[in-house]
Amino acid sequence: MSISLKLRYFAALRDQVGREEEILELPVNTPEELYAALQQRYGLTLEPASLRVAVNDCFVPMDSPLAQGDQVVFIPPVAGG
Amino acid sequence: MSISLKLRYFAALRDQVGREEEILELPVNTPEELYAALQQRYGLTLEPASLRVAVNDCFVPMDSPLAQGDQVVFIPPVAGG
Amino acid sequence: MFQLSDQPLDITALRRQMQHPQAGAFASFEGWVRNHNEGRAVFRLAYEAYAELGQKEGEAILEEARQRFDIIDAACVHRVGALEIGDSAVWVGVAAAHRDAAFAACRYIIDEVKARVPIWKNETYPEGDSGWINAEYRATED
Amino acid sequence: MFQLSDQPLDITALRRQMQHPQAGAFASFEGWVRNHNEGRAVFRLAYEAYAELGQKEGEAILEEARQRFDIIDAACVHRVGALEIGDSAVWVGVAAAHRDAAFAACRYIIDEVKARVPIWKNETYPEGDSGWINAEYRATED
Repeated sequence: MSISLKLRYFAALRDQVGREEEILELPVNTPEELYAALQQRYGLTLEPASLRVAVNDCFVPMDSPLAQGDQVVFIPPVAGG
Repeated sequence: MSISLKLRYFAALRDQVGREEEILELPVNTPEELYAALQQRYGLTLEPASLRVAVNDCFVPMDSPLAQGDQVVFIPPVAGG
Repeated sequence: MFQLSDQPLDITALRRQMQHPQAGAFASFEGWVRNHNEGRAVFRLAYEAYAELGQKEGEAILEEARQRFDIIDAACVHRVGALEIGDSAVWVGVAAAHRDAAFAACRYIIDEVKARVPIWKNETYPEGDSGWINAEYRATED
Repeated sequence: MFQLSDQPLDITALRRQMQHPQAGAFASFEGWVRNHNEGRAVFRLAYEAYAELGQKEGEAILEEARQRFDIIDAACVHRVGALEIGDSAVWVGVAAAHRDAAFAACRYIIDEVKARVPIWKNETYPEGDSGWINAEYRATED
């Protein structure tokens, strides 16, 4: 069953996707499955192991459940400071 | 044999001696002997083991030789910062 | 106080906010934009942040520092947007009664901010190319 | 640059002198005059220095820091004379390419200055008495 998700993209991911955000309907249950779908769709080069994920502005595990309407952000390796 | 020494006093030592500097003729060969003489003269309460000594503005060991005209400063425990 | 700022940091004002009469020690750290990185000259630099999560994560780090160390106050401000060479990219300030806690908390905060706050650095080089600085490089960075 | 100063420290100007385009990390430390020490309220505080030796010893400490740590610049200024609550008694600043060296050198300098530079602190209490602060107390100090 597909759910509607709001995706926001930052840094290298935004460059590769070519947009800052979008709403997608996808048959995925977890961020892990979602990222695999995005990799296929956009040819993303970042390995899933190098990413963290935030759902509704909170860090969550990559295998946590996704719900209809969630906002999902994959976090490339950070480099502040 | 007595030598002439210029003494400068700081902090607790200056308070106990009651002056900032003086020239003394004393029959002493080392800062160690000099401090013992000053302790007797002024009733100084700081233990020699708690002091360092500078001769002519350089730290030296307490048993180094003193020469005619040397400037000697006994350094109470410091407390900067 | 954690803040993401798109304006140059006013270090004098930030420091003044940390002054408390019971504070005897103040440690601070700044990350400055260098004219080179990883052996390449850097022409321009910009930071991008995931602001909502960055704010929460920055506040969490400051709260952790207050729990772990005996400090009086701690703050951190990180720039976002375009920076010039010599600009402060990040400022951390910690006031404490004693210097052990001030140094330890200051170090904790900058380490955690660099590791956890979702901020990304993009460098442009004189040759015209640019890139997102990867955290894999961070072991040798400032 | 090591300096003994009988004027309030201009932290903004001191910091500015440490800015070098190759410096990516800046660590600084300040000792602030507190309103209490060892459980007693402090009314007034003065530092006395053996200036000739203090200058030499301070410069030696900065040179040691430059030898031991991979830093670009280091400086320290210590106040002498009467200070007010909240004044900076001492400032240490270190600029380096990376933060490890900046923190380590900053800590080294303040520790050595406190242990070795011939400066003495005299506190006056609201009760009217005063005393030279003994280094034996320093284990618990800032």
